[in-house]
Amino acid sequence: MNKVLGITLGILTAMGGFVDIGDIVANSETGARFGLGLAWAVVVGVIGICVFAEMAGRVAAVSGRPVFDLVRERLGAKVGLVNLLASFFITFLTLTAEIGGIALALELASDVNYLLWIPVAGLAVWLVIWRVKFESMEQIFGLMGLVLVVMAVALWRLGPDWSDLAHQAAHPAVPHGEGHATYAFWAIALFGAAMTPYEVFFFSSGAVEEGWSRRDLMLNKANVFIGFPLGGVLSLTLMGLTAVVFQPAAVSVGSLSQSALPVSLAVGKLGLALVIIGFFAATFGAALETGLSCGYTISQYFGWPWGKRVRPREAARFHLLVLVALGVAVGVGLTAVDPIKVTEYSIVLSAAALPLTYLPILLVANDRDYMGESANRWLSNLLGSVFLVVLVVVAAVTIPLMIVTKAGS
Amino acid sequence: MSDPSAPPGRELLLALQLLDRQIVDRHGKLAGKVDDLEISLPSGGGPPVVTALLTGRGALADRLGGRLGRFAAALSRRLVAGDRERPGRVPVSRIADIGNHVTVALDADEMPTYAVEAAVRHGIVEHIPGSGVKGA
Amino acid sequence: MSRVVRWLALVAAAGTLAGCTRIVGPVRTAEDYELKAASTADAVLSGVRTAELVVDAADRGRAFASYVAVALDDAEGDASGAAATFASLQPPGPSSDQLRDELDALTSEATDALATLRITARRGDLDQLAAQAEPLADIADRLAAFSEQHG
Amino acid sequence: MSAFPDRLRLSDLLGAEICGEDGRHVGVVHDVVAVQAGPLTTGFDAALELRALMVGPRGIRARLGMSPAHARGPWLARLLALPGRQTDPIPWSAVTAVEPGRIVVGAISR
Repeated sequence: MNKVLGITLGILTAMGGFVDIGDIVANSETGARFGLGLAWAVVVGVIGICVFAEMAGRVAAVSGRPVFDLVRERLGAKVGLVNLLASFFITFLTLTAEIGGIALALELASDVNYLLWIPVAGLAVWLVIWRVKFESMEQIFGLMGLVLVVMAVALWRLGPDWSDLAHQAAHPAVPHGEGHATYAFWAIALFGAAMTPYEVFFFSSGAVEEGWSRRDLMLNKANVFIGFPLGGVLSLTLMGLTAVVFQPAAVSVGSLSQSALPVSLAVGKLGLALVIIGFFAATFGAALETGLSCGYTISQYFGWPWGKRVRPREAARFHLLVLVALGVAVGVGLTAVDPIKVTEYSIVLSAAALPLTYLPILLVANDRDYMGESANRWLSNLLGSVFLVVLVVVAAVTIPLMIVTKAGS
Repeated sequence: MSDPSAPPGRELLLALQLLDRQIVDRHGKLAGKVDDLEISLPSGGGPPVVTALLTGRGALADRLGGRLGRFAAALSRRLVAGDRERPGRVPVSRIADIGNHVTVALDADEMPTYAVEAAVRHGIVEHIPGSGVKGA
Repeated sequence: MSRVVRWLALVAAAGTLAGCTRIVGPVRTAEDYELKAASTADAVLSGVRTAELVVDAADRGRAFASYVAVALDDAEGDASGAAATFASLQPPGPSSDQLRDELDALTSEATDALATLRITARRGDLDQLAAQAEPLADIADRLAAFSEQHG
Repeated sequence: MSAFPDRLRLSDLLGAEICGEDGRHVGVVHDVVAVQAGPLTTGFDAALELRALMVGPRGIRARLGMSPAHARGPWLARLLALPGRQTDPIPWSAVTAVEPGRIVVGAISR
């Protein structure tokens, strides 16, 4: 039975990890601004995260060692520590954005100001991390997020000119009035939203939490190649919706309420309710993942007991880390910093920091001592190397682009 | 790590295969990392030997050196009660196996790094209801 | 060793700082000012068009009250935010004052209309929205024309 | 084996400079080879004897304290893992003195 449940790890990782506030914001904004001209960036991001997560999941299953345990070993304590600080900061920034996302989703359903929802969201996320079992956590939020399929229904009902959409996606071009730098910035934002590091911290730690072993390697592939592409399709659907509804009306997207509008127009109240529930589930799932990842990263670097498969009192420092991270994230949220802005920075900085954790995993996945015959074969290494180049280039250009385009404005 | 119970004479690269490895106690509980190794000269002569794993209590901080190290050392001094001069030592004789991680024939709470974990457990975590129960 | 670590930390910090503080360059020339006026018009237009779509959804019974109120509030927030940012800019010379007054009139007309809609929606009177939203179409056209002319 | 401190740490050896008795720079310690001279659990401490020093160029890798150049994987990943050219290991028997940050080795039969 555990194997079937294992599938939900992929679905939650996709739902929570892939479709999170970063994807909702990035795909909504780029759809309204560039139509499907940036769809390719999502596709590249999806392939990238599949390659990365499959390797990390395989390494975790075979060696029982999650990402940050290996980062320290492979890069040494010093570079590992710098890597840890950067990855923790970005994961924490993403956690803050996700909690803002939950609050915004609850605001849509209640018309109660999102600031009031932020502490409630923080407490709810902590309670689930503290009390709910790993597998049931996956199923609840993984499957709840599936209601986002209503977006596909909405796009179909809008009856767009499918050949035009396909043409836009197939022939990406910078629309007039937009700078190339801004176009490149948003390509990186989409790529960063699709390939965020915390997804891999969560996925590889989840594999250890669920006690995967060599027997689960097929499950690992199924999880990766079902979960992440599913998230990618939903992101592209959202991009299509805002392209069809907002781009012709020269509307730029800057709030979660706009992201839900196309579904409301196309499907009505039921659709609107479902998409809001979907936004809530996706951001809540992602908040769980980033909250846990705040604990995973530091605990795995220092070798402290971690994870949900042991009683909370047997992983005291891990749970303290998660509690403090959630508390500070709520504090930052309450400063009324715009959650959409925090999200944009978190996905772009994620893109910049990816090589830090990608390289060690690529090395370990090739280490016969560790992996035996499960080491990378030529295809994983070919794709692995291609994405290594992509990640290093993205990391090099992200910060300068962020400055030049004033974060894509 | 092809064969953990390899006959004596098995070669080991200390930095790659021992340093920074996860330490696991006899019940499989995680118990810190190999932050450094203690090497001594046996009294009876012969080549130096690794006499202990060093873990916790600023062993990592000493090794980092530079500003990062001093910062970490100051942090760990504040966190860790008890004598700070001697880093946590696990004699080599207590090592049960060296594989993907290092298994020691000890209980986690006998480990030097346990002090901080215990402080956080008794100080904070145990006061939160449900800390003793696995997730529902 | 600490040199390399210090360098890495410096780069990360600089990047984050630079990214977070939205470096808004001062507006010097009339030409810059005109471009800024056009982009403000675009932003206010976006808020107005969003409101039109929300009212359309509400009018056709496709959205419930709490969502309509929040969506209209957001649209008003975007529009008035852009207008306020532009208003806070110092026009470089007297030649820009006429431009400023023209846009100022247009944006306040828009934000007033959006405020009315938001107030009505918060009261739950969704059926009155369509009537109150009638002037939006004309305001939108004039904003689009302004943006086209000065963009 | 006169000049050897009675107790030191692996981190003292790693990254230390190796030079000949004439002061000639040979390289930097990348790793230390030890041999399990007896089953680990017999309780006596003489189980892990130092056997040799893995030597490599000074390079970024050593300065960053990254684990040795056993990076395996596609050539690109190995390139980015900054592995240094690995020279032959120096048997521990050739070591004549260990000082803070420096290891002096006698004649090595090369």
